[in-house]
Amino acid sequence: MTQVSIQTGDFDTATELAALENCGGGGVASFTGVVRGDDGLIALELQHYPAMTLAQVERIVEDAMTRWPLLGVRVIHRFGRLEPGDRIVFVGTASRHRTAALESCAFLIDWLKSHAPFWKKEHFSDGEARWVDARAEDEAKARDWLS
Amino acid sequence: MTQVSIQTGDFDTATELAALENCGGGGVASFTGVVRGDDGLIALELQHYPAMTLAQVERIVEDAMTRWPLLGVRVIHRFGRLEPGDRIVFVGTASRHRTAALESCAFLIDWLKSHAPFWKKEHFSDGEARWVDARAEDEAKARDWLS
Amino acid sequence: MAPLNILYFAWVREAIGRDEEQVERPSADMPIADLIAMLAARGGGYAQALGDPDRLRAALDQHFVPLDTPIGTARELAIFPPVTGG
Amino acid sequence: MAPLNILYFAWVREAIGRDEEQVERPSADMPIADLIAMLAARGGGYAQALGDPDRLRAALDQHFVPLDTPIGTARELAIFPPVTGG
Repeated sequence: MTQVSIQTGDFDTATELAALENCGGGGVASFTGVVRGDDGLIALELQHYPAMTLAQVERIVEDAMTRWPLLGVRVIHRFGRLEPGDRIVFVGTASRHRTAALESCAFLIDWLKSHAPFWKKEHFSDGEARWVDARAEDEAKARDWLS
Repeated sequence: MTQVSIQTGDFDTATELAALENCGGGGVASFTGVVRGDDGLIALELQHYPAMTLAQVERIVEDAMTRWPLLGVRVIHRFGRLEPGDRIVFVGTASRHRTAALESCAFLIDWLKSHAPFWKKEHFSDGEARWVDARAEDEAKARDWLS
Repeated sequence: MAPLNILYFAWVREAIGRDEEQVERPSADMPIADLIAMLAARGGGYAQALGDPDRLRAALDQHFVPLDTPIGTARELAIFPPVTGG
Repeated sequence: MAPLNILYFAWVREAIGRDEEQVERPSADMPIADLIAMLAARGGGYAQALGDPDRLRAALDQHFVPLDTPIGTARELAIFPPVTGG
């Protein structure tokens, strides 16, 4: 069972975890990302390239399935306007082996957080807003992944 | 926020994750262990040393808190009789940094699954029952941890 | 032949003031960078968004490609800043 | 001085048929292994559970210790197979 959703709405981690627990494996690992309200941030605006995002995320999920013996993978990524405390991303993996579940979860969230085709704009309480710059090292890694 | 429970009853992962999401960090990692019904297993009986288990788990949680910048740690371990599909263990960690959350979660579940003072008896559908033997490599690691 | 559809994202979109447009198809051997230079020459938001190609990345038909890649027969060209992840 | 409380776990508990008992306190310098040998000498389930010390581990007052550790003034001795984790 693999499922990828790129959506504006929130999600229910309990529902997602329950589905993964029912995959018959011994372990379910998950990572949930939450928007932080650092430095007066009041909102995060996520833009993405719809025709590309889903295909790329599905490709990295397939990649994870070949690297680890997984029974289930669930990826949810939100876009649009999010506020501090809002869930932004969920990755859940199920496997017979805890190491496979944990490592693949880390692999997927790592890719999503640095290489997925999203652009982020930060809005601050003083009215300022700025697009987040890509970090050079992330760009270098992204080239490796996508080449 | 750190909390450790050693209990017979089931737990609600959604409640636990929500509490961790509210720790103010950017990421929550979790691992949920589920009893597998391999080889005709119909029940797993977990015995533990109550005066020791809680103290040791709390010690390893403190250890994790010094190794990683964590905002919250939640550990739940069940004992008694469990059946295939039952949740047996939950580890959740919250941090500003996804790597810290994921690594500490892996560290804690690794310790729990191999070194926590539990003994497991497997009951099979053919009426057989046997105590699970410790693996030699786990014992060697346990000595490192606990010395 | 069909015109080329161009998509813009993030601050490129904001500066240009539109999220997509169609342009007359350039010759197949024209590198993306040359088309970007032609668009930047329109001035205004285009110059602002596309004047410094070092800050830009591109995708042809939903595949990341270097800016010296010829446009070929692609139907869709996307121009954007480096992705910042989710 | 108070008697020594002994706890048994897993198949040690099953073979002996009890989860704890109190014994007269041995001298402080007696190693755990010697007490285990004395208990095994009771025969029956004790011999079965405690006859092969290589299969046993121990804790004094809730701390894992090697079997050659003197019992000292500990209040609680636990005898069990190697832990198998959760």
